[in-house]
Amino acid sequence: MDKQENYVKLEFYAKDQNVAIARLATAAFAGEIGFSLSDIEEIKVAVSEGVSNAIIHGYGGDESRLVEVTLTVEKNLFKLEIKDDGVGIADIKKAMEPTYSSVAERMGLGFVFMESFMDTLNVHSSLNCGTVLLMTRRCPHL
Amino acid sequence: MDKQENYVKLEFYAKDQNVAIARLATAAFAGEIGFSLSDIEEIKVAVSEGVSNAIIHGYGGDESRLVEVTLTVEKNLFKLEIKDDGVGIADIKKAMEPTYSSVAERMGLGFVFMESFMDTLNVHSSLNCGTVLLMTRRCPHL
Amino acid sequence: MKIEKTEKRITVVTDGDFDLKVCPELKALLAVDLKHDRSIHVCFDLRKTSFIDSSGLGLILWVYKETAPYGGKVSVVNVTASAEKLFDVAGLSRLLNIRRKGRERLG
Amino acid sequence: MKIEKTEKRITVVTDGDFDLKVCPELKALLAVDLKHDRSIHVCFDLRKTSFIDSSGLGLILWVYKETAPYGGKVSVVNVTASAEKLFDVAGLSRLLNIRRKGRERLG
Ligand SMILES: Nc1ncnc2c1ncn2[C@@H]1O[C@H](COP(=O)(O)OP(=O)(O)O)[C@@H](O)[C@H]1O
Ligand SMILES: Nc1ncnc2c1ncn2[C@@H]1O[C@H](COP(=O)(O)OP(=O)(O)O)[C@@H](O)[C@H]1O
Repeated sequence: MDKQENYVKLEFYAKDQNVAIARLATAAFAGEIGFSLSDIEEIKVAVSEGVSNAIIHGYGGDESRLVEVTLTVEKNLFKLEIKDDGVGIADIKKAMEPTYSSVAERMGLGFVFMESFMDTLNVHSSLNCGTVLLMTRRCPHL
Repeated sequence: MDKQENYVKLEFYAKDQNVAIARLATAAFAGEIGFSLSDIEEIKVAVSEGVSNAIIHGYGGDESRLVEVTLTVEKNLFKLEIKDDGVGIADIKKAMEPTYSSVAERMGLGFVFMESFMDTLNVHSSLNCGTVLLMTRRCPHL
Repeated sequence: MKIEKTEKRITVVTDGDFDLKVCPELKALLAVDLKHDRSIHVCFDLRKTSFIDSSGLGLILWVYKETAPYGGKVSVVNVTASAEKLFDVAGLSRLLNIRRKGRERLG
Repeated sequence: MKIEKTEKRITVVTDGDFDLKVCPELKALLAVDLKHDRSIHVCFDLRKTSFIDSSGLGLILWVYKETAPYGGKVSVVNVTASAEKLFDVAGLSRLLNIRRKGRERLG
């Protein structure tokens, strides 16, 4: 196997304290790939937004449900996948609009940050079946 | 769900750089429970020894194989499970003897450290089916 | 986390992660104070904050919305370059008084 | 990781994790040096080491075994309280010269 190729999957309860655990593991994974500290700060924001969304929106606070974060690196591409089996998104296009939020007190900037800080973002979702976010970012040339 | 109750599972390639990722995630998980910094240092050693063993002994360097680390806390008990589907251990009692190692250059102290730093250690293993380590440690009274 | 209050100002020093986990508690604490006086100056000092995301920004914006109509003020000081980028992308740099190195210190 | 050599001593300053990941490379580097002179003093300076486990200890013990019969010496300095416990449990405190705060510094 290629020295850089790697795979780490996390599965955890939809609890707010686990956002930090997902973030730390993702930061360590990205650090191993050779991303710079400022790249890593951005990647931390992306994973944090995605996992927070799964917890708040996907599961609406039901902490017994599971969130999955899959980290892979292959052929110089870092992939970050975040999955929940929650309520899903009815209108993905609307959900991704800047400042749109279904929760009054939130800013509606989660997707904006994910798009700003990763190279690509794909959202797959269907009502009552959950949501999968797939983000990628090119690895630094070492 | 009880505020403290939690569950995080990691699954990753048997690569040496993933020992640090498992360690970081475990340290963060233990920190959330309220373990002190010196407790966390000990827990980091335990997870590090178990995961290193899965990589070196269980899979003998085949990096494409998967190691699983499961962290749970329930009713004031922290549980750390480390699983591989590798070669397994023929004689568990002998393997656990201090300074016994099947690899010349290793110290044979992995099990000693796991036993010293956790409250309990159980080893389940069968030849060619892999090894499961189950360790527990009482949570601090908060 | 540390909250210091004087008659004219509340200074919030968040430490570690300023994310989903800490927001509900901090919001509840601040809500009590803002009930008394919405024309106050709230200063978020991020010197000890290692991470902030849209949950943290959302809380800061909430304080802004609660206070601005009453003549209150919100400032954010000791912001790292990475965090500054978030405020910029969020368009909050125009609304709030954001400073890399804050002269406004706790204590 | 930083290795400094004088005629009588090799000082190894490991940084971050002194675990399974760094051991093979460090061992290969040291093997070259020890081939030249096994009566040397090897000093491991752990001031920048945030973590060590039995893989790291095993490397240190390997250096001891390679040098001791030839009059070499191994010392470990700037050891944290947590790391010291490992050396104690491993029974290495008797074999090696282990110090919490090292007078032996790099440079
Ligand atoms: N995992 C998810 N499950 C269900 N709905 C989601 C999920 N993620 C995002 N959404 C929807 O998309 C909207 C916009 O998300 P986002 O841009 O992150 O803003 P915010 O989290 O501040 O609401 C959310 O308000 C929610 O309605
Ligand atoms: N996951 C595992 N799979 C197979 N064998 C193992 C595993 N873990 C430990 N062993 C066996 O037990 C022995 C003792 O393990 P340990 O005390 O950790 O010492 P060391 O790793 O230094 O050899 C190992 O040398 C190996 O033979």
